[in-house]
Amino acid sequence: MKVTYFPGCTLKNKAKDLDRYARECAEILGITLEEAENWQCCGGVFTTAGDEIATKLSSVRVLKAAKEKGEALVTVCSACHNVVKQTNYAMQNDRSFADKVNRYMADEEPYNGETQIYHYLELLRDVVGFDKLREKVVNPLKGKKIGAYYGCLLLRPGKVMGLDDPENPTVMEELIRALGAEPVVFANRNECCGGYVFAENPELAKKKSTAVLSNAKANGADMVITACPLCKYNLQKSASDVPVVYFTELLAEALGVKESCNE
Amino acid sequence: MQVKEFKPLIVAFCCNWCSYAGADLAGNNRADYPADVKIIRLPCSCRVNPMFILKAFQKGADGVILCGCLPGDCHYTSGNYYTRRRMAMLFSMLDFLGIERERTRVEWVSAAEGAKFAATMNDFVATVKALGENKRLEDLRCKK
Amino acid sequence: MNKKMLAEEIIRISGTDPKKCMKCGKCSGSCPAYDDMEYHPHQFVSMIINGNVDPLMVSESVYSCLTCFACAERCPRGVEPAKLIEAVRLFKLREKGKNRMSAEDVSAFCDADMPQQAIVSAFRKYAK
Amino acid sequence: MQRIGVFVCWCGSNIAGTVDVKQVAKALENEPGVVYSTDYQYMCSQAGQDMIVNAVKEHRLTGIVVCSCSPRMHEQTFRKTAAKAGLNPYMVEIANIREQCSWVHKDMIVGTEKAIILGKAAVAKVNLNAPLTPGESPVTKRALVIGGGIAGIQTALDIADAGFEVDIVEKKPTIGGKMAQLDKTFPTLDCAACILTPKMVDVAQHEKIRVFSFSEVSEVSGFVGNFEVTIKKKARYVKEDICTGCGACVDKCPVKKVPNEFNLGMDNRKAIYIPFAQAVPKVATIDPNACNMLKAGKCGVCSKVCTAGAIDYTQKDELVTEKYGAIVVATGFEPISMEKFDEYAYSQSKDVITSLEFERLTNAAGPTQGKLLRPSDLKHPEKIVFVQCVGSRCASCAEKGKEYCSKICCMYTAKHAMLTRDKYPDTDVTVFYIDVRTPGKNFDEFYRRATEDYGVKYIKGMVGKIVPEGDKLHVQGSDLIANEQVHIDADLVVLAAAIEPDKSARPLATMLTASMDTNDFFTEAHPKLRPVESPTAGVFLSGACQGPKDIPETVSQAGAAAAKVIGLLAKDKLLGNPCVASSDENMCNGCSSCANVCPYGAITYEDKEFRMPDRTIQVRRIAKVNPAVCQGCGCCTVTCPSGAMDLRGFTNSQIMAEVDAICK
Repeated sequence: MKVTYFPGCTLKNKAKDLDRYARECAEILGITLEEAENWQCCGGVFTTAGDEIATKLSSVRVLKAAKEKGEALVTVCSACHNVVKQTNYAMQNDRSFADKVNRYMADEEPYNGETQIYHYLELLRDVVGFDKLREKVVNPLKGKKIGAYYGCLLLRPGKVMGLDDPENPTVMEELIRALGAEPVVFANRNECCGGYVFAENPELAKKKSTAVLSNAKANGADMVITACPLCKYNLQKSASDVPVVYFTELLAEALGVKESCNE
Repeated sequence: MQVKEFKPLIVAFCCNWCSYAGADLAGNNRADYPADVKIIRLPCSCRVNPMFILKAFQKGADGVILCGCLPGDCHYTSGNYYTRRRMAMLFSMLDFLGIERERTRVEWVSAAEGAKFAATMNDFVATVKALGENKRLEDLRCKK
Repeated sequence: MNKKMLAEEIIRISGTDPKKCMKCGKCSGSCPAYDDMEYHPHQFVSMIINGNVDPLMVSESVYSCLTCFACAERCPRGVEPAKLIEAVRLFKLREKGKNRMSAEDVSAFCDADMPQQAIVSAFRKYAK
Repeated sequence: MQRIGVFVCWCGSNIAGTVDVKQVAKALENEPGVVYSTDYQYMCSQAGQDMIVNAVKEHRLTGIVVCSCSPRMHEQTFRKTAAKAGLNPYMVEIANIREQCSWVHKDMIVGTEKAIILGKAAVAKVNLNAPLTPGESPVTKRALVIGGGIAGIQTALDIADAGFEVDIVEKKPTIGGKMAQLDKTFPTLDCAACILTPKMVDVAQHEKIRVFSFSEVSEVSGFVGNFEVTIKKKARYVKEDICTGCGACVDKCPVKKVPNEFNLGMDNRKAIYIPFAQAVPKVATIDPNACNMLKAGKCGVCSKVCTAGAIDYTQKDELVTEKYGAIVVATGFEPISMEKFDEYAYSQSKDVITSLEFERLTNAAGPTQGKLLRPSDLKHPEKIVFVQCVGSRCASCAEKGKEYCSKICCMYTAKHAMLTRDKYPDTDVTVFYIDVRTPGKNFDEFYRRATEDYGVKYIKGMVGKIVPEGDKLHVQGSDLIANEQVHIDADLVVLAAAIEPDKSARPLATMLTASMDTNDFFTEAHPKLRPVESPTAGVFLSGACQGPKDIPETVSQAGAAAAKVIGLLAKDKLLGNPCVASSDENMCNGCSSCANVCPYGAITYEDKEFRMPDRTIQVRRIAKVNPAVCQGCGCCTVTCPSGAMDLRGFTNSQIMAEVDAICK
């Protein structure tokens, strides 16, 4: 299966790990991530205001590109995923917004939110299936106790994202289990890491990140995984010593391709 | 030549449980409204076949008003919801036929709303008066 | 623009209806940035309903909101305070010369590990 | 051709003041069918009525038009007068020339003109009237109560005490319902079992009451006075009439780890079990999903120890069909699932519990024998946080919560908080509330006592997040009055979960053709004046199946429903309203449109043979209206595409004739 892949700015730069492992593992699982041509930055944050058009156009372009190829669109970065999915939802449900966007783009065929979007985790769960993934694991992560940190962007707003139960998500826990490790559920897994506020108020970001990791540690996690580069950044700056890695790194390790990826 | 004042002919269909009782209450309270309004009592507003309304127009009525219980208060639970939908259909049909939609009205009047009944009738009669005689649908053969 | 119009404009931009609020306080019970805000999520909602927007326009609170959407997700009435806060912030930023951050500021908080996404997000939040 | 008499009433000066009654009588004299027309001061007086009776006889009248006050006032009077004169009562029509004419118009000329037109319309209608006879149907003098909680129990006892036979169908192995699980009841703090179990015993011993426990209604047919109900008695693998409830089988059963539903899974029961000590009937039940004998054919211990020989592994579900005159729905409520509210960490910590679980924890017959110990480590909790409105008044997401107020939570939370402080004064108890709603006799006083006398801390605000960490629950909430965010490290959190109708209610409503609201609560025939009747004749509502209710309210509604049932069963025959719909079988094409809009389920279809002009026989599907069920709204008549359906007393031609008369 071939899908259109939207890596986003960070995965080309500071979060190369997230990108490299994701592509390699997808191949093993029978999915080719074909990078969208001429993609532009998603914008980082979805502006909820209905009258903001310009900041959402780059997302519409990549969605449209996937539609033209007749493929689903896959993202790995939580932020990209949030922005693209929310934009698509607005294109489907907010008539006046969609009209304005289509008029602005002035293409022949209007876009009305037809593209199917998967987060990489959804791809694993809904397309590959965790049972099949389990079969492909060559290096089960036995004995590791891993906490899954979702943050906000993957889950909220729940109605729009539809990725999982926003208060009790399970997709990463299932992934951890499929890779042979033991998931550690902790309540702060969907609490904010501090987000972009670190730029102005690093203390606040640090406080929030510390609360997340200390809760994970108190519940017995040796390690925390995330899908978001900003979360990872904030968490690593916190006062806690719990290691934070991208979920794709864990996946690559279990599938036995971590070394080859780094060559 | 003396111009005779236009007295519109208004047919009001009222459900027995709410709006007819509301009309009675208007009477009890001596709330005035024009004598142009003639009420026909029905068990429920949903008993009104759109045919009745068209028939009234054909026979020379200048306005038809249909009154039922407030939504949610129908004596038969859901009758007025059907009325509401049927009348929405009828309105679009009247639009299509070119009959001014102001000549037909649906109002919800409860048994406690005598004053509202009278006010509604005053308003409706004034509206129909302003529109003038109904000539589009009336059948001259039906006129005396 | 008078107070009432300002409040109405903010409500329009936000796309939510603050009148649905039943004053339960779950937004402020959920907010992770509560202690760093002068006005708290529930106050945003009630002040906007009452047309009392001026204090919000000059408050730093809009920049403390993490836009984590916990309040919006948990609000039992679908008021989504985060969207109202966002609307006030946008309203401020859209005024001429009201950008809070410029490219020159980036170097002040930038470090070697910082993901690009962080800078992009910060720009979206602090500048138009 | 009718012979119509017109009687114009003066109503003293009420009508005659604005309407020239003589002129009205004279004008109507020449209308088609009118053979006699007169006026009189008070038509409704004895003399006026006698005048009508005499005129009917003298002029051989077949129809009567009375121009008088509203038919809502005196239609019945004049119908009786007509009957006295030997006429069919439905041959009377009233022209409302008082409320809708003389009282609202001031000008004599205008008023008279309108009165004449209204009179003409009435005459036109009577010309098309046909004699109508109300249908009669017999009444089966037995009642069925569906649901054996306090609502069903009270209704059944009240009906049975009036001398009628009652059957209770209860889906669980015992009656008692939710009330049997409660510890104390507000606002008087009686122990629930102390006031409920005597009533359960009364039910068991009442000669007029039969209990079908572990049974469900599977089919309902018929109509008011004549229901036929099929009851499925689920196999309990124990012969109910032989079992003595001694409990020897339960003691010896080797399967010990089945979650105990009665204690909401907080402890275990055996594969063969009696839900609780005071169960009615006190009979054991085998859980086929847990029993080794039923699953694998190995064991049979219970059968060996049962000296009465009551165990029967071969028992099958059994269907019983019974006849009833009235049906009472008392299916009750259940707390909603906390699955979608994991911001409160219900799935993550055993120490986050619902209020019903708290009832079991404090109940002397519960899993901790009434000692307040938290489920995770059986330690005494020192700090308890109660959260109200979990899922109630939640309009943002239908999957998550309920838009309505669950009504009982404020009071039971005050009760829990107060009892905790009373028994364990060292406990720190905090309640988060949005509003405290205590409208009820002695209710607000009760809540105030919780704070003033027992020192329960009430915080106006809501909890946003609960984080279990170590052996503490970190509670983060808002205090709107202090305008601050509060953080409490609690040992136990109790969630006041919203309540919703029992899951069995929806399929039951379909079987009964009883209507429900969007929340699956049964709708009442009138929200104020007929609160215990369903719009479907013969179906009555008792307890929380109609809306959230506390025990005092449930019991009063249960009694009210019983009174309505008794009123129905006391009749030998039911007289219907003759103004009902009927379908012309020659025009009906069996399209089902009418049945789809009928709010009462009065329309059914049958295949009928028709003899065609060419002498062939054709079978066609045609609509049949059950006159005992039809309430005569007429919705079906408008829906009918072929015009087969008409409403007696308000036929299409009658209404058209009125329109004609008015517009002429």
